[in-house]
Amino acid sequence: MRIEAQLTTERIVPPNISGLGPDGGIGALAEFSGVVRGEEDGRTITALEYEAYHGMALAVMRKLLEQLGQHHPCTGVWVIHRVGVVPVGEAAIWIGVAASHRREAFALLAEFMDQLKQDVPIWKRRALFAPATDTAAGPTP
Amino acid sequence: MRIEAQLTTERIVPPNISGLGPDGGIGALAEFSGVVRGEEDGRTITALEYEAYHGMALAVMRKLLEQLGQHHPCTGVWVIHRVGVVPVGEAAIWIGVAASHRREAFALLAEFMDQLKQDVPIWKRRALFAPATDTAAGPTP
Amino acid sequence: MTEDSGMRILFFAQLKDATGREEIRWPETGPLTAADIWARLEREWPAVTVHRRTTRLARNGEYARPDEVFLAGDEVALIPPVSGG
Amino acid sequence: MTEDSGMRILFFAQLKDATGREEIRWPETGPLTAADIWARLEREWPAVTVHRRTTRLARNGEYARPDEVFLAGDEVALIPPVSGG
Repeated sequence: MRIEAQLTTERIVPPNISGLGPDGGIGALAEFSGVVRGEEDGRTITALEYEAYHGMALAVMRKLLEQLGQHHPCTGVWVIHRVGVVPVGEAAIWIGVAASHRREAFALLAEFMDQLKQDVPIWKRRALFAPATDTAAGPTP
Repeated sequence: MRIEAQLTTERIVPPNISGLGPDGGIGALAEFSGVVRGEEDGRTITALEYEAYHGMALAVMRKLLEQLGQHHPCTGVWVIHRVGVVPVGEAAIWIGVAASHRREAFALLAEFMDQLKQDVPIWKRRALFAPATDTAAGPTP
Repeated sequence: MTEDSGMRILFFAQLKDATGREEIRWPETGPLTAADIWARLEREWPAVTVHRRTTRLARNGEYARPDEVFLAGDEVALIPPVSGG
Repeated sequence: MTEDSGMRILFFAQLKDATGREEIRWPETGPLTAADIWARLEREWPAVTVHRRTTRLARNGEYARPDEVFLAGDEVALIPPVSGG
């Protein structure tokens, strides 16, 4: 199973994973983007800031994907996790899985996301908030 | 839940589903492409031909998605199924799901694919085969 | 009489092969049960018989209940096992 | 002595806040257990204590076993509960 994992401080541009497997063996392409939502703990936010222990995060992701690939054989998997400030509506993570059959692709994808949130040393460091709306509305007369 | 379903005889071009939800409520985008594999029943093929009962296929897909949305609330789901001749390596179906949380998106996507193969009146009509390879190799001397 | 007075029967996949037709029309038919429909089809195309056990009937774009009654004006479809995706 | 003779300690997230540091170096250290490392850290930054129960140690980029021994030249990281994705 081909495994690619990377961290980036830039906006994630998902690669085109359908261009692989010239032998026609790929029957399923599954992709997932985890997008920053406009609310955190009930407050409106404008962005989340992520922090990573780069080398270990990449190593743990690769090891995790290798282990999952033993149980759910896939052709290839690509993971891009963004770090630094990620504005609301943009992806903090993107994963693409290519496989012969969809069940393996779905299982690998779902289990990876579950375990990512347990073991991969990446943190939501802090939320960024918009200025209070009454400031934006100007001073009261 | 917004639901869009369509059939097409053209190559599928997935829409950009990340442009939705200006309120920042979308936290998960899941996509799946079912791609024609180069083998069917052990024989090498070049394409599959799909046939559909158009009106009913669309109605059953929409109804199915509505039902699944009751159990797995999502923001929107888009389905495009190709009919006619689909070459190996190209998608016969594409699905995109936008949701607040990934579990709902994954569940809706996986269950839709399972039920699609039970109830939606679309058929793999026939496989197209390449010319026999010994012809391509030329006559024996 | 409008063109709705008959019953349209649509054939897909294996049923299309078995009948050599995509669609037929039965003019001026009265109410029919699923058994009535199959009897008429099997009389005309004995090759459909082998598909009867696995083929569902649809009435106006929805799967028919076992006790469904098919009426003049209906679009009836024979749906062999599906294989999309 | 090479620069590998010491031990690098990396702090992330809450541990970075608790210590005000991203990274420190302990020069010329002998073999240390996890308990040794925590004792030294708590002595210098008492604010780390509340994180001890939930924070895992990593040694050279892998989660450390409970009985792991940390050596001169190691990169040790304090990993509070992760929250990626």
